[in-house]
Amino acid sequence: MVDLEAKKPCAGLLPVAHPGTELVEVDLGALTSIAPFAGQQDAVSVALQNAYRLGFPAPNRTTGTKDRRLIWFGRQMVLLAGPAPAAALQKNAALTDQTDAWASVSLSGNRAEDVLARLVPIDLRRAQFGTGHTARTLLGHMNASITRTGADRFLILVFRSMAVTLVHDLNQAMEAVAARR
Amino acid sequence: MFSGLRIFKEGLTGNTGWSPHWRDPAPKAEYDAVIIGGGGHGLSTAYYLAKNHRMTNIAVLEKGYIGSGNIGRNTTIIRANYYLPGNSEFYSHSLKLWEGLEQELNYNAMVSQRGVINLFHSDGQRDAFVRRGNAMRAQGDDAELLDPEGVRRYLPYLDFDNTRFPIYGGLLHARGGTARHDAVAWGYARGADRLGVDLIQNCEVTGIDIESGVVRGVQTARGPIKAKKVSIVTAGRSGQVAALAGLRLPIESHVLQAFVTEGLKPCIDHVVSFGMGHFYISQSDKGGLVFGGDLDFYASYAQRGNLPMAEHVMEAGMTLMPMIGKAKVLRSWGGIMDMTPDGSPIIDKTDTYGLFLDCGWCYGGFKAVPASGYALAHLMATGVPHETARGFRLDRFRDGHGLMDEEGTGAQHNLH
Amino acid sequence: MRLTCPLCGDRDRREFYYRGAAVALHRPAPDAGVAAWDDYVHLRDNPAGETRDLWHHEAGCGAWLVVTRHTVTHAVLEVALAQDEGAAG
Amino acid sequence: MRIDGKGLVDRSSPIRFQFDGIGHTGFAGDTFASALLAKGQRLMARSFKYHRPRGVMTAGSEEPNALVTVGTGAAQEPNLRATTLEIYHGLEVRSQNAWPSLSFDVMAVNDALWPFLGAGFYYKTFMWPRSFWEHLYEPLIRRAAGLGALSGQSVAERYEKAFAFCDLLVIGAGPTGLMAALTAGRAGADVILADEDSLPGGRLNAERHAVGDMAGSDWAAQATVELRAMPNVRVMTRTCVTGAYDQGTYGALERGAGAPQPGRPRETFWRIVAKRSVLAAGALERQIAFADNDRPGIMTAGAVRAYLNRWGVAAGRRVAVFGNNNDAHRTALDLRAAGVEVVALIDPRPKASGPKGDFPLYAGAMVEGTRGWLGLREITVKTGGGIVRLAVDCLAVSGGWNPTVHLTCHMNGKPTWCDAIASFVPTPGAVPGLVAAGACAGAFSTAACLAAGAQAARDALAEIGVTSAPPDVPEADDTPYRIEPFWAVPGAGRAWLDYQNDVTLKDIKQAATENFRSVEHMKRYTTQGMATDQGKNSNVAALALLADATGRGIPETGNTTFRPPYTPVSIAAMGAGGQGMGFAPRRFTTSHAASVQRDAPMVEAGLWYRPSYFPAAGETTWREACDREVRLVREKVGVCDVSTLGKIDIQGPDAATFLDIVYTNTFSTLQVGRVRYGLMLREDGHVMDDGTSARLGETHFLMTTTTAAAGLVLRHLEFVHQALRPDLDVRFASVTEQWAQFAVAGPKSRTLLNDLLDRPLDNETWPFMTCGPITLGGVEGRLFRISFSGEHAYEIAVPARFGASLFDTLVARAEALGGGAYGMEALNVLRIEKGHLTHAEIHGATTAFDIGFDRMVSANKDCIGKTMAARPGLTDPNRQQLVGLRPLDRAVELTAGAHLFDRAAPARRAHDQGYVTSVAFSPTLGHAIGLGFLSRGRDRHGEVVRVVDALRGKETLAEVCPPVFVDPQGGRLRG
Repeated sequence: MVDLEAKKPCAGLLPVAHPGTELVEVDLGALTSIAPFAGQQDAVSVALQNAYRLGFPAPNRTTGTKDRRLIWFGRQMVLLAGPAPAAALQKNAALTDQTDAWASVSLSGNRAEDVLARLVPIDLRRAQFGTGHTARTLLGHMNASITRTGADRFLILVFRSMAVTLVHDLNQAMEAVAARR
Repeated sequence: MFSGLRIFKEGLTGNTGWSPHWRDPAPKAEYDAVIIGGGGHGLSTAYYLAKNHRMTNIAVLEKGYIGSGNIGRNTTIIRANYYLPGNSEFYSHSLKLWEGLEQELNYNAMVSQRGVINLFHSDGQRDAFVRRGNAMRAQGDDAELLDPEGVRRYLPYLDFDNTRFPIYGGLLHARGGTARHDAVAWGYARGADRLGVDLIQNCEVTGIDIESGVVRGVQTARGPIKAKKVSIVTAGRSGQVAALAGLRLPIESHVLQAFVTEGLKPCIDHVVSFGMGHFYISQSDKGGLVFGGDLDFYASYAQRGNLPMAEHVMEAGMTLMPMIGKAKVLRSWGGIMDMTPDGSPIIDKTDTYGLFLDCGWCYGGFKAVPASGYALAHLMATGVPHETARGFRLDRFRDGHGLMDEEGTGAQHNLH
Repeated sequence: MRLTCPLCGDRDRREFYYRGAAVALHRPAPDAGVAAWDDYVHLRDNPAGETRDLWHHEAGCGAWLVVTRHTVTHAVLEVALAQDEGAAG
Repeated sequence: MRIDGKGLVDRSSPIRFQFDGIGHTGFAGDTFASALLAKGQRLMARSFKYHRPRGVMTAGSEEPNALVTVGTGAAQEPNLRATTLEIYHGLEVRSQNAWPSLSFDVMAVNDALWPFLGAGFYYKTFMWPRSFWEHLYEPLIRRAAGLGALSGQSVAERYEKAFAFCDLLVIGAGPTGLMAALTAGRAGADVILADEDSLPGGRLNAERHAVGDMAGSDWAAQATVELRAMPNVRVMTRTCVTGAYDQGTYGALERGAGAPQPGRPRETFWRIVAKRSVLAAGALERQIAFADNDRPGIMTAGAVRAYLNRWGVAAGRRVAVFGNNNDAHRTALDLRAAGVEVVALIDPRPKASGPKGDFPLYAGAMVEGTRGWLGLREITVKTGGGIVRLAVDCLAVSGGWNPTVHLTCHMNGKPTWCDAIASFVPTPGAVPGLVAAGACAGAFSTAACLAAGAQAARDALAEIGVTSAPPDVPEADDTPYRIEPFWAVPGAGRAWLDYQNDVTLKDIKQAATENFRSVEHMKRYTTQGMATDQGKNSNVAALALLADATGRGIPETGNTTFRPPYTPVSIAAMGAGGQGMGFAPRRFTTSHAASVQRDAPMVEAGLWYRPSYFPAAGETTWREACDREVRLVREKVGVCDVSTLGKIDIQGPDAATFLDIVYTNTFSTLQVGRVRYGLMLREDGHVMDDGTSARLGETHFLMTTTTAAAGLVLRHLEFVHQALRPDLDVRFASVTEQWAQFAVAGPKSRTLLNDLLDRPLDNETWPFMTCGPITLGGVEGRLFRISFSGEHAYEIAVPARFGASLFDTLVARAEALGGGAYGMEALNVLRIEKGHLTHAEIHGATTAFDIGFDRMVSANKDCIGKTMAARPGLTDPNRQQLVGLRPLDRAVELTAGAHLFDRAAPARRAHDQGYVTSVAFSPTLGHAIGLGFLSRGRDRHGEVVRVVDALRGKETLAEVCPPVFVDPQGGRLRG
């Protein structure tokens, strides 16, 4: 028998804080990508509604709250964050466990937008990218999922193996922004 | 005749004795051969037709001014470091021609054999470069394998300690180097002109006349011109010109950017290329760092580059040799590259009798200028391919024989 | 250059991978013959003007896109999902 | 000379700085140029070719002469413009391109040799003897050329890049730009106002014009305050928009202000995306060509006014003004008003009537020559009444103003010639979404600029659906700009056009004589316009003079193309983030820390890091460790992290059908719980990648790819699905990162696993090429009985959070069984012994036929690449085919990259038969082995070939053999 110990992607790397911004690792619970099969999106939507009272998010949007959230995750795919996937989803969609595939961090603070403006090639200012908006885009040279979860708070996901680069890039930008005033 | 003595004499007499480097003749009604395109390849073709094959009743038809295409929009590198049969012998020949070019043309094109160093960053890359270096040696060209210490001796300014992809070594090609690109065009132009070739500028070809499968001449902005032989030497516009003859080519046009910095005192003495991202650099005699990277990757005729690729090139420079960081980019430009499915060029006849093609140079066209003209002239004059250019067949893609995919990226035009 | 992804919206060129002419959508039958396959894999119209080509929103939603654009001006005229343009189109 | 009471510098903030070791004091708000001019120092630099003494000519970033070096060590920065370099406490500036000193530069001997150094002289000489070019001429030329020097040290300061988005980008914060930004800002639009200067206002700060009821500079300051207070407006000073790119993208360089500070970026390179933009970049003044017009003290008239009005500095004590337009006349008035002696106002226009002042106006006169080597002493003026010599220390020159059209040309637009201003104006529409307004569009009066800025903003906003109120445009000077083209003073001496590159009118004429008549030819032959100012000061005049020399009009002569960047951009800024590790993301496996702890050297594998080998106590070379690791796998059990291989989850009713399309072999027949090796081709018939795919369920597969090709394969699958077969119902998800996966290989692998797994394995339920779920300690994982090493082996996968823990456990258990961890070196040896392939063999130019896998291309179905793989050239029996190689002398090594020749043939290309792809010392066999490609290789097993590695000076004979060296029947992996 063996007792395996779990380790978080950003263990030992976070949190970090600079004037105006703070970066912490977040535990989103289970992550499951849900890709409805052909013609099944409505059925999946109903199943999601029944299981979690969450609507199937439109492109570039997220639904739900901190504990249970659906994040649009790309073409024909959403990411369920929080609960384990309901069995009812199984027949209408490809479900893939992604719980361990992503490093998840939360960047917050009144300079968070400025920090991300150094790394992300889309307009993340609140007027354009409000709470509940999400995007698949780049952060530096990494593919990322970026979601605004609050007035000055972003949820950022990149591949787990890139956690060191994620923290490095964000930390550098946080320092540079802080040094500006 | 150009010489130091002549400069001295002219200097003493008010520099009043200089004359045009080439004439501006009116087009004749008929030539033995017409070359469409007054770039490096077209001009060298004309020169060698006249010089090697005594064909002097020929014309070069240029849409703009002599040397207005990629001969003036490149990073000026010359080298013979190809490894696949077909390429190997051709570029070897070209380098030999470069080595005697200035004396041949009586024009200082500043051929500078300062050495080309290709860096590698893994065991696998080293093995591939050893394969290449051994092919170069088997061809009779020079190649030397450098270990990291060897690289450090030549290029002490590289970041050996904190770079993303550590330097495992390099392949030194000592006879490679650079040349002053415009002067190559002008030297061939002057040389061809002296041999009687008509260089006709501002003369766009608007049609290619073909009767019963035989080429008869061309229609131009300056009127029709009859010709027994016509060559299309218009890299960057090959598809458009070939379409005038009803040809569809295995070519997609892509922009390749290049950059030059402000003048600096000597700091980079070789041509250096990075193996983990396209980046290559040398320093011009004027002091500017001349560097470039990969294609912009989308089909374009716009002769200008996009920002993401420019940034990528600079990032590569910063990880490899961060001492260049405070050099300032003065100018960027984009050349239009004929990209083929295997990354290698085409010098061949077409199904139309008397119509020839010289195209598909991807981004290796500059170094090929002497040998391309030499080989095309041979083909036009004799009807058979020159021994160094037999591999550049147009039909190799269709039948799969003799593909020269040096990068191993396959039949996607922009990946070479 | 910027492309408007039908799913993600207006995005920087750096998020996209470029493949080549949209001719790749129309794969010949295995027995279509040498010429048809040579056309498909190698030969290109390569217009200096309007063209259709294939891009992948690799750093975005993952959709393959058919982009209609101008190769001289770089004007982007239309962006559509390849899934809607493909075999049917 | 500083004038009391004038200028916008802060006299209460003195600032100490040094130039060539000598201390100076300036004020906050000074540039290096203004501070030195205030001290009466005119000499600041040397020219490029003739090393002529030079002073400051302009007051902006277009400065061609006064280039200096700042800082020492890694912070050394060459080629900074004295005119934009803001002084700060402790600033150390050095002159450049002069030796031994700025005032005595031995290379100035070139100036005496000028008759021999004219346009393109170097194309005509230095050709004999041939070898002298690299060894003598070129080194001499290179040393003499260049401007400042790099330090040779890695950049130590921080640079950064950033993105910004807006409705309206206003480029330039002069009267036009400020008015445009105010108009748009007040309308609520999202605005960025960018200006390269530290102080918004443009020429308003350099002139004495009023705007409304206040001084122009005060109005600019007030407008800036208003703009900064608007939440929808960003005012970006010290930010030069350097390039216009497609779809409203602009590059812009922001300089850090003042002394370098830790953590603070020196420069920021912005990528600004704007729905619309207003170019309000103003205009640049041009010189007039006359003999010796380059001496320190000769400046543009606008610069003289700028130094006077903005910095309170008189550029000389006795100043003459020479200009062909009314604008220049103001210079004399401004100087007089400040109490500076104006020696003469010289206007070549015969009917020029100037302002009345206590200085002589010479109409129809021109400056013919000058004297003063290190600084202007005297000018010679040809007047209607004869030659007049005037003692002056400053000459303000204006040949007219050129609109700053550059950005409008960045997308291949050509500007249009405008006779009224004798210059080029932007061609409307040249950059989609950009409108040029104000001086950069040829409207030169302040009133016209203010009105144009407001209108341009309103028009731009209207296009994107933002309505704005008609702006309240303040009143301002509306004096018409009158000019008669005047390019050069006739005469014999050298008249400079491109100051820095030392291009004179003689050079232009010589180029024309030599038939470099095209403007591009002239530029490239003479280097006119190729200096650091890119011809901003001289191109228009040069092409006017070329037109003259070739008997053409200016429009037919055309112009050269302006390309990005508008002002030079440091590589460190545009390449920010790339230095060191930032060039590409680093990917770490879950076992990384454990490997490092075991002293394993970590090597790059694509973006990943993998352990090379795990040195044991007493081992001094990698080979010792590698050999041991190979043996422990062959004899006991080894553990290797294989998580980096790509893993793609494939689900859907049509998943099996889909795999049959992308793989050459058939997967629809694969049983659930079984694994199959698959080969994937590119459509051109060459091998793309290989790997195993496991059928986890009826409609569920897990595909593995090589580490390097993981992204490429997923993209390919998406392409085949979305573009070619959207009718198939199948979905993909990368799960490379979800699973930590370890190879457990060797005769004791099952023993090891059975100690760990919640349910033990046996050979019947877990034969070779099976897969299934397992649990260990309650953790749900997956097990695959597959083998890259050729041994009885498994790959065990657990969710990545348990990876580190599982690796430790596996290695500890393996060590207890006499085995241990193995790294990439051993992995490579093991696979070569088995003839398994990597990208050394599948390098993109090999076919299934070449590697002996042609029977894996199913005859019963189509697949990607099948048709093209059947081309005659790809199935030619003479192709190079995969073989094994064994050195005849078992004691020698083989080297990868060596080429193969017939035993008796010379090692020349014509006889080249192939090459070695992979080599290893096989501890199992006790000698070197290799894989390679050899022409007709499969038919030549048993033959002896010559293996030549000329690069390493090695050569040996080797026997050709099948490419499987160990256990060709595969008994070990099934046992």
